[in-house]
Amino acid sequence: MDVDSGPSLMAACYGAGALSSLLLARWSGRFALAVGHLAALAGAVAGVGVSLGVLLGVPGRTLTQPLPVFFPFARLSLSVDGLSAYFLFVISLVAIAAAIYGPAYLRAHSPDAGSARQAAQGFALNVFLGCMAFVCCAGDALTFLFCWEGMTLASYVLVVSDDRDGENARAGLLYMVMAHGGTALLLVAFLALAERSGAFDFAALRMAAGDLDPATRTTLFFLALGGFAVKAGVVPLHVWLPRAHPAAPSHVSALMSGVMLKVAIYGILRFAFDLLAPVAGPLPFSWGWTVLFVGTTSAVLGVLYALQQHDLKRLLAFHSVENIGIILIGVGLAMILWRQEGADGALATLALTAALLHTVNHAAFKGLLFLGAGSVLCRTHVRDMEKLGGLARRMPWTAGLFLLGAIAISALPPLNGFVSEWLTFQALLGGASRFHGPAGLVVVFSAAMLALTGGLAAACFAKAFGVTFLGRPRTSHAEHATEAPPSMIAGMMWLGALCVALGVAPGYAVRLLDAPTAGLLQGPGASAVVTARGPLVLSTALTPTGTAISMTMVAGLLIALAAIAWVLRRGLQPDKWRVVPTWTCGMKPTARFDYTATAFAKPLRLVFAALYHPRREVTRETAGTPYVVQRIHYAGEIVDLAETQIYHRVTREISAFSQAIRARSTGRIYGYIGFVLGALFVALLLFGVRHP
Amino acid sequence: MVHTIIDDLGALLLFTMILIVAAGQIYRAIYAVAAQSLLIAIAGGVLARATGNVDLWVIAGVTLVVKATLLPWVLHWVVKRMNVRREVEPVIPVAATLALAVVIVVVSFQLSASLGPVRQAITGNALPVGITLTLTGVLVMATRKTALTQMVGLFASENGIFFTAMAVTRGMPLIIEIGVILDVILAALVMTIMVLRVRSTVDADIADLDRLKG
Amino acid sequence: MIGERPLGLVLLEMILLVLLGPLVTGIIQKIKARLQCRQGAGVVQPYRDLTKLLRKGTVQADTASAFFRFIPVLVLAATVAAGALVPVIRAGPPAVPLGDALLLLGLLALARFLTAIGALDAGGAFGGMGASREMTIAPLVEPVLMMVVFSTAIAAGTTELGALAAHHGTSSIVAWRAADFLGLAAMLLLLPAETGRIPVDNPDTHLELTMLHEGMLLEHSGPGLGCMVLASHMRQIVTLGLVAALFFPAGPADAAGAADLLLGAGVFAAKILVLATYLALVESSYAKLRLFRVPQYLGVGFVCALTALALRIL
Amino acid sequence: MAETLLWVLPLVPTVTALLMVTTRDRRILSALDVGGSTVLLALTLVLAREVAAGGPRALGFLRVDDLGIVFLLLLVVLTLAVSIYTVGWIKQALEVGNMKAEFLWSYFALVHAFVATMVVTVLADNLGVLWIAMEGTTITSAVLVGYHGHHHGLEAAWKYIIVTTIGISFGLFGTVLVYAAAAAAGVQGSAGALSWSAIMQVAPTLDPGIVRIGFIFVMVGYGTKAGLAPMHLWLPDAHSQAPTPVSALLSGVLIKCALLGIIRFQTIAAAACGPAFPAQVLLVFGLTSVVVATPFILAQHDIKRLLGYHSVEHVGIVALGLGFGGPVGTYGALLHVVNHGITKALAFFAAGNAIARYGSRDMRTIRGMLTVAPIGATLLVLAALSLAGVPPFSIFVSELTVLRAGIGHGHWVTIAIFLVMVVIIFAGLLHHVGAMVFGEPTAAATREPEAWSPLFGMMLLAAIMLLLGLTIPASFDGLLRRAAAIIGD
Repeated sequence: MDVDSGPSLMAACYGAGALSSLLLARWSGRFALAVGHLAALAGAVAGVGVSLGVLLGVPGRTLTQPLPVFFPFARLSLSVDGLSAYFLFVISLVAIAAAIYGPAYLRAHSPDAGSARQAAQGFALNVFLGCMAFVCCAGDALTFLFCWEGMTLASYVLVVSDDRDGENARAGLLYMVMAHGGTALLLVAFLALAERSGAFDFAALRMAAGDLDPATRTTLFFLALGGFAVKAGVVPLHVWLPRAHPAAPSHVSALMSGVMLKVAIYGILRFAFDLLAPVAGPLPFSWGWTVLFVGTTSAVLGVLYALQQHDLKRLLAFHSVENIGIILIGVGLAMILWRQEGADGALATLALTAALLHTVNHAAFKGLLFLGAGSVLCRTHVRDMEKLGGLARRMPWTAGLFLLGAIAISALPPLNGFVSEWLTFQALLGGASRFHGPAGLVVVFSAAMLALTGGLAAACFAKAFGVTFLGRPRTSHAEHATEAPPSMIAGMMWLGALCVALGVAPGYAVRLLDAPTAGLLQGPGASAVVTARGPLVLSTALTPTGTAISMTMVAGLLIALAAIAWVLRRGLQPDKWRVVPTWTCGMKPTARFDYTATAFAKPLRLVFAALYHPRREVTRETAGTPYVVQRIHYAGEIVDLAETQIYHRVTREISAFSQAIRARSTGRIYGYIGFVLGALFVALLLFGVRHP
Repeated sequence: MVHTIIDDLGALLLFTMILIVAAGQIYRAIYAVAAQSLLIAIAGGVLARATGNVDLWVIAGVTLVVKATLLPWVLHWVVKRMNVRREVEPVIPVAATLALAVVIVVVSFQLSASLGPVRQAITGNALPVGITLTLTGVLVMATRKTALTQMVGLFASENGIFFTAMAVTRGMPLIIEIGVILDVILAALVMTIMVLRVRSTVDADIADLDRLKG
Repeated sequence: MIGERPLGLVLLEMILLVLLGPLVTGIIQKIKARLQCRQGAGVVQPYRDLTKLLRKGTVQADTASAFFRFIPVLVLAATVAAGALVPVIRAGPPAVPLGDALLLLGLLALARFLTAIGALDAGGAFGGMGASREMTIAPLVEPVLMMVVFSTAIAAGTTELGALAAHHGTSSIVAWRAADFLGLAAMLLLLPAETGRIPVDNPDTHLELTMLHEGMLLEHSGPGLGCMVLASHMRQIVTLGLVAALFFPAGPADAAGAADLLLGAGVFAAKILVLATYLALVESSYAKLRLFRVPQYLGVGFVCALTALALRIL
Repeated sequence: MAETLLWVLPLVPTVTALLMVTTRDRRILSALDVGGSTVLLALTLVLAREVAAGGPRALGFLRVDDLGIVFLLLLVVLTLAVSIYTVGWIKQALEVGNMKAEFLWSYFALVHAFVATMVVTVLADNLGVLWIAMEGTTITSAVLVGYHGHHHGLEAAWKYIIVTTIGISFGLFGTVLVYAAAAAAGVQGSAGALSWSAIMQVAPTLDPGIVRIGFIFVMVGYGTKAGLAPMHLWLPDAHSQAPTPVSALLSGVLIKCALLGIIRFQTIAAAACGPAFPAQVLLVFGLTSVVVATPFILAQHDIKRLLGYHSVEHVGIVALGLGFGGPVGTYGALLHVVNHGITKALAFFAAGNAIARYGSRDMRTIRGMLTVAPIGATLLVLAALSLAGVPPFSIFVSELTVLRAGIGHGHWVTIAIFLVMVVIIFAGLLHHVGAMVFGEPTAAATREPEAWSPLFGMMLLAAIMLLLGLTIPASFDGLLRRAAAIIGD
């Protein structure tokens, strides 16, 4: 099967899926849903095929296809180079899981959904996947923008279509508006280049960017960065993210959090290293440092806010902010180091490798976690952890897979999260030893922040997993939960397997990174830098001694030791095995003894109080004397600084202003006439007299 | 020769305009606008004799019939038929309106002075006078509350346009002028109907309605 | 070129650490007892406890899930695996790519994470409390540890402990620069936190006001508890070994003969002994901090580490 | 052939209007309505082909070039869509009692008279005729605006006719001045001095001073008719009070006809005083319109007023495109004229459906439309998204083109303000529409199934909207290019 026909095959699958789910819905909603998701699955598989074909094919090969002339003023085309192929690969991996998981979830989560809604969801899902895939494959600005907006629009439809709750509509609104603002920035950046080149295709834009003056170049970069940062959910532009992502159906949340944000990363890379990059010499100083800074900030703030969420999906959404931050740290470092005299290509390549590897890793485990949260949701219809608990005994598969994802996202060995963070650390170390003075200190500081992030993530997921799945069920929702249907488990299994594989044998994934890294940085490929000592060993040859770890060996060691310990434990133990209630100082244990999420996160809430502005109110009902307390009611919440300090203020000001204006406006006709007369008068004074 | 006559007529037109602005009673405004139209007709005649352009005679005649007699009569009839209050109700004091009118005069003369020689295009002071009449007419509409005064203002400002149009060398093409006048009549008709309609349905002056806003 | 440590040696060192782990605890307890003018239990007491636990039966909470019984095993495995990364007898990078400081910290974090999960599994208030506090302290400790590691690693350009040790090997105390002293200070401040001792944690009590780590072990029993306890011994000696490798990398880097190996072992023992004494001194001369004072305490360590880095880089 | 079409075209709607007088039966009237519009469309297509083949044609006062064809096409397509929509709408209006069966003929007759005047406006070559036709549109449409006869309608109609008549008279003054300049420049034949094509021959030799003042008068005058701020105040009143089909015509076509008037004079002014001057004026008015419309869109409760203010914004965008100038800017402006016409008509239709269903124009009572009228709600959302400039809908393309021109000419400040306003307006619009479409329906909602003929008319427009958003056919592109060349060269 030829790779060249791949894109058209993909388009065909997604298109067919979209149409069929529209048309078949009249006949049978369920059937339409199934067909739509099957088509999506086919499209995703085709996507994997195309991307692998490009990534493992002839090095430096770019797959280009002209599109029919839709607009006379622009030549549209697809072009799949290493970078595009890699992101297409990531997208398709998660898309497979979502397509497997989707139908059963939608049926289980909203059995009463009308056929119209199901049609909309099937349609939107296919459009969403297709647009994401083709944003990365776009060979010109116009295709990029169309798919970009199509992506936003489709995901918006999915968000608002999930249920008729007003909350979703609001979340969708915020999402749509911010995305639109971002697109406006992108529009300006693209058009400024297109105006200079007179054409829209990337090759022409590249040429046009060749002879930009530094100021314009940097302005355009920051415009684009702003546009993509909104989509990527970088602090403080993240406000929409924790509202919109949880509102969508869970497999769509997985796609939005796991993949859609990455498309923004793709855009940043495309602009920084490809379109706007100067012909020779390093990137302007300000670019990389800005990206590094926002990356670090997003990582820390993202996880700190995630820590205080009790809504499972919202918590996961905030973690996406964190992980995007981690990716951006790598990207920023690569931008700083690229073509720096003194720095050989290896270091930049290492940083970029770390970023790209974390991209796929985050896609895998975040997808897995959202799917897990989804199956909890569709069985209990509760998103608030405080109302869950004890699910590990009721949905063991879901629990196990969720735990896997939790370990992975907490960057703990031997799973994939650790690998990419390790690489990021190595890159930071290299950067730190490369830069002397404050710059180096900044690099090291962001390394420390990265460590803090990892620790907090671990804490957060100890809470998320523990409170949701362990202990006793706190409500009847959790009491009567049952295991999710097999197709959903299968979808999660796929991503779980990816997490393990990418963690234990990352070297093989690194091979896929050769094309993008070498193509983007025109330096050594990823595997030349990272897996010089064989695919099973990750090594950084930054110094003669270098550093090397073998995740495979670590995993083997762990398994062997665990086996030994297990034998030790079973072997020495006489079969005395008693099951008794938990020790609660002799009282009869109930679910109320369990530590709640709020309680678990309280110490950190107090440690970082300066950031949270926590608000708590405790009302106690006493029986006459203050010493006998009958009931205590506790309510606490924390605020998102960006939200309260920026967004609420701005929206309030604007709407107040508009109200005031509107209230002032007169309905009297002589007022109208006065305005006309005044306009004429002013215009005559302004333009009437001849200007010398 | 013609220039001087046109200029004198222009001065008279300005005077009638001031009368309209200053008119405290609706009847006076109507009479003033009728007089103004009469002056326009005279100007048409003068220009016709000067240039020997037959069209201008026709136009002068039509103006005399329609604008100097018919429309004022209609307005008069309306005012009598529906017993509206005779006083015009100024939005801002008449003195202030007059001051604004003066500003308009100054600006429009200044403007046409800045144009340099337009003699070969437009006769005499017709341009500044025309601008003044047009703007002041609209000014009257913008500063009066009753519908009829606004119609008066409208006719006044159209007189200004006509004056300039006539003063243009060789006048405007006849057919156009006729069309314009027909449109004016039609508009006046529709407006009158509306005024009467509102007066009959809700007993209010149509120009006073201000439910629609914002 | 420094001689590499063969796989056999690495495993030998690991086993050595496992065997010595409880002893260190015993020694610390003994010293503490003496400092408190008590006779105290013998230094081999921890071994006795362990054997006793391994022989006992298991009592499991009825709410615990299937994960619960695997937790101790995994925790022990992770901690022991961490032990494989510490150079004990000889400096120099291992022949097999196992020796990275970040990996070591990662494995310790994994053990801690699993412990917290196990504590939450039984679903009592104590477990949750312990887990919550442990997971509060840990994120604050890890960045500082990371910076200390970096402060030495930047010079060497690697985070491989063996290689670091080899790189430092020549430099003795007299050759130290200010950065090293500050780094060591930070490390010494962190040591009690990482080993779960006063003034951050109190290993000797299950009193709910003071406990962190012990609280998480409440629901474990018998061999399971044994594994957890062994794991905490192991964690302690591994941490000490980390400090030794980072700051006192004495011991021949290219030794081959048995005599050298013995010498290395002896030197290592001496280093561990010194650090153990330090821990004992601290424990018996300070009171436990309130939980919300701990961040300030760690903040001092953070500043030290940051200054060390600054001195190293600028 | 084409010459005959020139005088046949205005005749078609006139005759249709006269035929209306003969009958009282609703079905026949609707049939006449649709039939007349179809014939008009067919003839226009023929004319368009003729012109595309053989260039501009002139006949007396009338003349048709590619520029005119663009506006003519928009006009006739919308007329047909309106006719189709009216079939179902009038039925419903009769049931509710908004219309009286015995006066139905007058409504249809007026609509077609209105269309006839607009056709003349588009085809007029003689600037005087242009003015007469423009005033004609005002009179006919004013009667239509006040057609319902309740005093809100009359108030709107009064404001509409008075304010636009003032504007128009300014326009006449400007015309007179340009005529004076042309006459002075010695264009032969007294009527010739008013003929646009004749004036364009000698435009560079005109007295720039007079033309300058003339253009300002025309800009403000016809700008009032086009709804440019700050002369726009009548527009939301009129467009919200008129019967829905008429609103669609007013917003979709009429203000575009006024724009055509402005464009005609812009070309003259550009030739006489240099292109910079009219561009400057257009930019100022365009930006003012975009900025002024924003707060009123945000804080609006009446759905039709909301759409009215949107027309103000979009006319502003067209003016900006013309102001940015150059082939790209003009092309974008013309494309935007068409796109906005189609989309806005669709939006008004959808709004009309919602109003009919909920019996209120207050957006706070329109809720959960998606459940009671899924198709209508979807069309409303599509129209709103297109108005907000989201691909793959048509307006995105034209806004992109206009933006491109602006960036190309380096109007950074204008672009910045424009984009900020567009995003804010987007937020406001989506907020309103989202609230209307999603959520639980209010008690006011009638649950009867959706009538088909309105939906058909809307789907026709939606199809065009989507088509123009996804591609620009080569023939249409050529038309626009030639039209832009007429303005821009």
